[in-house]
Amino acid sequence: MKKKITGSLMLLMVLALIIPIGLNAKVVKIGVQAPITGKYANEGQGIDQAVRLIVEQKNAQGGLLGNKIEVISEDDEGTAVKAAFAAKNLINKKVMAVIGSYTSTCAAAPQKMYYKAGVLQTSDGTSDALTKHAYWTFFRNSNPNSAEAIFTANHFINQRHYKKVAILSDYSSFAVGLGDAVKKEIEKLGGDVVYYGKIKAGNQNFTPILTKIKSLHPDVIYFSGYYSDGGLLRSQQVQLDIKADFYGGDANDNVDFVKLAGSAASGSYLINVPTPSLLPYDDAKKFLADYEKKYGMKIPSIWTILNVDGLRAIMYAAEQTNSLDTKVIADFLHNMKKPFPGFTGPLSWDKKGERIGSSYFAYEIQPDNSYKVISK
Amino acid sequence: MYIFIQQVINGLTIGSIFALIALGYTMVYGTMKFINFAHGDLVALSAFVGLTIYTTVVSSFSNSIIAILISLIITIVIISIIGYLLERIAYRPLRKAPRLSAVVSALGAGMVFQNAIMLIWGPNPHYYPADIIPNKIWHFGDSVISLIQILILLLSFFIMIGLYILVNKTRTGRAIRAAAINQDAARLMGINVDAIIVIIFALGSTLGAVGGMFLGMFYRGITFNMGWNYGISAFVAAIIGGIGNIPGAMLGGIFLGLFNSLIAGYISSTWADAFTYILLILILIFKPTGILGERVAEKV
Amino acid sequence: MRKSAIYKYLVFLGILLIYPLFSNSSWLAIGTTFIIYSIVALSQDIVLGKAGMFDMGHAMFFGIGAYISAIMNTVFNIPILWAIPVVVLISAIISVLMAMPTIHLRGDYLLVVTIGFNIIFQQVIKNNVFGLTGGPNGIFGIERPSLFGFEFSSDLSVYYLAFFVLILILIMIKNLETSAVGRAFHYLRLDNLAAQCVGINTRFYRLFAFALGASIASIAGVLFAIQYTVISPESFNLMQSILFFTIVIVGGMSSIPGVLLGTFLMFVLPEIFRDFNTYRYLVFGVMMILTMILRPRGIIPKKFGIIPKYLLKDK
Amino acid sequence: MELLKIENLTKIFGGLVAVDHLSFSVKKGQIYGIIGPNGAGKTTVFNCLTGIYKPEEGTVIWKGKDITNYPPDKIANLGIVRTFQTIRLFSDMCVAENIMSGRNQISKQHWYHGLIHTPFSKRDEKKNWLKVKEIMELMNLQDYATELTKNLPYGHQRRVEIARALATEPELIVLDEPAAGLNGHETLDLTNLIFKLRDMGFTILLIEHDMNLVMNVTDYITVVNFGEKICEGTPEIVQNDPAVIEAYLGKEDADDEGDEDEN
Repeated sequence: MKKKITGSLMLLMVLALIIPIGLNAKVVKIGVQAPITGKYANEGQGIDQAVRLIVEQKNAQGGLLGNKIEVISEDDEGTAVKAAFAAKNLINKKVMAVIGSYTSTCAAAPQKMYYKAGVLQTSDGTSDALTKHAYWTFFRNSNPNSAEAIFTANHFINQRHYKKVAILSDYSSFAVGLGDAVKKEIEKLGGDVVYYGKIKAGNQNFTPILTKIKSLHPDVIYFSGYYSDGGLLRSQQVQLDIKADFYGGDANDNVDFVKLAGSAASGSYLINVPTPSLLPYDDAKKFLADYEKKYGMKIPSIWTILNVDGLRAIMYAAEQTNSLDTKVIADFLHNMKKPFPGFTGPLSWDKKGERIGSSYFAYEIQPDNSYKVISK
Repeated sequence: MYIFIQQVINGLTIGSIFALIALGYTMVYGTMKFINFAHGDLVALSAFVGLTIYTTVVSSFSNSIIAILISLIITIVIISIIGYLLERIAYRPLRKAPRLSAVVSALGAGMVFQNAIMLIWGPNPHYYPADIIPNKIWHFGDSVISLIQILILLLSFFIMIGLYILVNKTRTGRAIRAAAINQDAARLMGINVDAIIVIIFALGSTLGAVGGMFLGMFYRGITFNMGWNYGISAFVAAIIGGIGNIPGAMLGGIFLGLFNSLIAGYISSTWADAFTYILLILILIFKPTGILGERVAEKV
Repeated sequence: MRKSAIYKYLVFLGILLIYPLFSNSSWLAIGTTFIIYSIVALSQDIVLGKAGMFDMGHAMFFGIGAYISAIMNTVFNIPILWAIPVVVLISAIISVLMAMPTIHLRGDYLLVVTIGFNIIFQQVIKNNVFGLTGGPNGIFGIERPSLFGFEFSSDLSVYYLAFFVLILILIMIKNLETSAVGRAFHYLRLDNLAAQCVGINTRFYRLFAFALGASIASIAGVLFAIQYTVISPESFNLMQSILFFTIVIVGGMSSIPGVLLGTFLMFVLPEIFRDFNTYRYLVFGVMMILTMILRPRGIIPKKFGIIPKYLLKDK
Repeated sequence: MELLKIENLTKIFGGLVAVDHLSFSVKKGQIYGIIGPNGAGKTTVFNCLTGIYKPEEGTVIWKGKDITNYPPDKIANLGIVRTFQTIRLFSDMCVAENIMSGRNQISKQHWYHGLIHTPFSKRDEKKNWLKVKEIMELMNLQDYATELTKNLPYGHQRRVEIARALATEPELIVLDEPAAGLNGHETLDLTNLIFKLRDMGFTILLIEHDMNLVMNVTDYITVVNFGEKICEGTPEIVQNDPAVIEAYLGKEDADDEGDEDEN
């Protein structure tokens, strides 16, 4: 009996490993590599859904250069190892371009594979490391940490005239990168960073570190991590009666920040490129409405739209060059004379794949939870 | 000084929630001698169930406090039933099996809970409404304490007193203690050990459900994977106190909460975890069965 | 070893040998990682399955191997294969230092201590100590090795490198099983006191098992760094440790086929069912419970009672 | 020649004095018995002697060397090996593997032989297995070589435990109630076995409740009650000692089950 079990399990192993995966296609394939499960699941599922919506709309208009577009999604679970597997799968399925991933780590891990396979990659990852290698396949659709840090420091020191700054980040590569950069820029402008610490994402209890910060009497608390912790930080700051302004970095710009912070959200500040609801463009508004109509929920964040913009720029380039050759598309994107009008503003890239120009805003959250722009 | 007082208040609040959850680990360990790794995820599940019930019933009550009490009771009932089913399905068949099999079964059950939450409520965080407990703050000099913190401290205190009386002063409690020392002997003395185990799972789930809803009310945001963090912390608290030892879990929870606060406040938040676990390891090196110890009888 | 057992191993290794012929590059990567994870699981089995110590922080040693070799390679430009002896030595020393004060703890307390070490390790690498570990980003740009002029630059060559190491480890574990040391592990797991009373220095053997498990896991860590050329902290966190722990229990403690099958079920199976994205881990949890209920000693439990033939001859 | 000498041994559990300044000595080649009613502290003496408990006071001297507070494995290495009142075998393993455990301290293999076999280690393996075979034949266990010990009848398990002790090549064998749980026939076999072991040159120290067995096999007896020695001497002397009779009177009937006292 036992032998049979062992034998059949072995057979299963063999079969499973040899399952052929071959799809030949007359369609253009677009890959989505995103954290569909795991702790960033809502962002990952948002990217997946938004890409599918764009593609559906494009197919309804006759597809890309007459070809039908097919979306292939791979879950990277927010970890580098799974990101590598996901990327291999996408490469094998012969996708032309990959949208994602959401986190810098998962975008960085397979970067070289996409480069070697000549697959275009567009990600919202903001880690400066992503454009270090200047792979021709890579296009960042957001702005890097360094740009945001310069804006933040300038805003703090020259516009708000803060003297003492407390900086918090979590342990993610993105937040540490942004936190480090902001600290550096603030010190460059002569500001005093009285505290720089890290919180553990998802820990929820931040009162110890906030109490510590309270004793240092900073003018402002800046948090470079994600909304899920930022909202709680703000709420516990108010609860502990700490009289300092609260600024969240771009990853705090999520509808859930306000929900978490509750009444404390009012009077806190965020720094980001324009939020979805503030996007001034009509086609962006229409897309947001379409998304809400189709999926019955709001788009999770600006990151979703940035990723969608990456995809739209690639499709635009294919149509302009009348080519599906990734090299041709990349060359076009690197040398655009006239930027492509994206949902999130004009898009164009330098040779390293860095998105040119940045349009950061500082917002104050109003009592009715709307945003008021205080600095552009 | 106010910083210290503030850190103590912070630590006591989170510590009493740790203690409530740690009791669930310790009671199961006491009788069944295995770590119920699914307990943390059960706590997360109760936070979600509690919120759903609250949003359903809140409109029927004028007072949100009554609504939250009603939801708490319903949640306790539901989670206790789930706790019972967990024991019945995933653990009872393994009573005679090697202990590690039950541990793996518990890990599997935790995975089921976590993913079930994600499938039912979605991957996005959910939020307890901000107005459940009035947002009231008292000042002592520069230290502050909020109404919700006072409520958590008081309720946890009374629950733990109640549990202590139940275990030490009642017939059921005596049976629980007897089953913890020796199941076979207890059975011979006419104690229905199966029933005791059901009671223990129901009690542990009840405490976990209270802890889960406290978390929701205090921090508001709840996520499908939150159970893991609290589970590990509470489990560590149970170990520090001496696993299987009920006052030990209470002490361990409070101790861990305070320690976390003071470390993050006075030494380094960046290394808070490392300090916590170094402390844990040191405690175990010098007190190999936790602060209050565990009853271990090795037959020679 | 019985003949039938030898055939089974030959079949298994034969499948692994020709497997790359049938797989595309993503399945080749999964195959390579399967082999690497198998090595880690086998090393976890030495500690948990054979010597019976509840080690739930084994991914730490896997990580130590990966990190030390990556640092040596990227910072000091030392070819990564040269890192192996250093890695083995360092992880053996670290494991012994860790285990000396804690090894006497009873099962569950040791389990918590090892969880604690794993979490401390995570914090150390995430905090980018001495600027070497790269913080949460991890380490990029690890170079693949070359040996006697042969470059292990292709994924296929890395697969066979890992395969070769797996064979060595399997032979070593077979040797362990038929030696005084290996039997001592079993004795102390089954009854520590009885083992001591027949003169077995159980403390020494526990430390040795720990050091051996740590060293092998760290070799797997080097392979991991070679395969991915990028390493980051979450590949070595507590969830990974729990995975390796579960592999051993599900497969069957101290049973080599069990551990290999466990690795397959716990690691490869979820990859096969990728298409079921959101549901697969729910089903997976149910499967874990069911497996334990149906086969509480693991799917392929260890068989004892295999002794040399010359003991049976004149029966 | 005095092989083992115990002086003023005292062990206290909480407030209870389990062993109270007990002294006795065992000569080479003797079969030495320790008897006493339930709860008298006999097993505690053995546990102190074999390093499982640390005594509060007193010394254990082995061949002139103070071995008090040595760990159990060190004591076994020196040639003192014990059996347990509640049999402690490696129950998932077979008879031969159980006996082989005793060869661990004889084996010359080094730690690295666990990784790589050399001609030396292979010879060493073979030598030790053959010795196991020899012991199995001696103990009439060869038919059960590959049987898992948990499947064996109780009497056989006892024999395996003694065989395992023999495999360590000890000088002193300490038997903790070897007849407990055995039927009359098995007890008789045991008696013969004990004599056989003595003839082979082993010294034997045993605790026993079975008076017949004790009186038949032992050369010298120490009687313990409430942790204290109340009498010692040859079986004839002990049997007629009034203190012993008093200690045992009225207790005899309750004494047949093992003593669970200090566990």
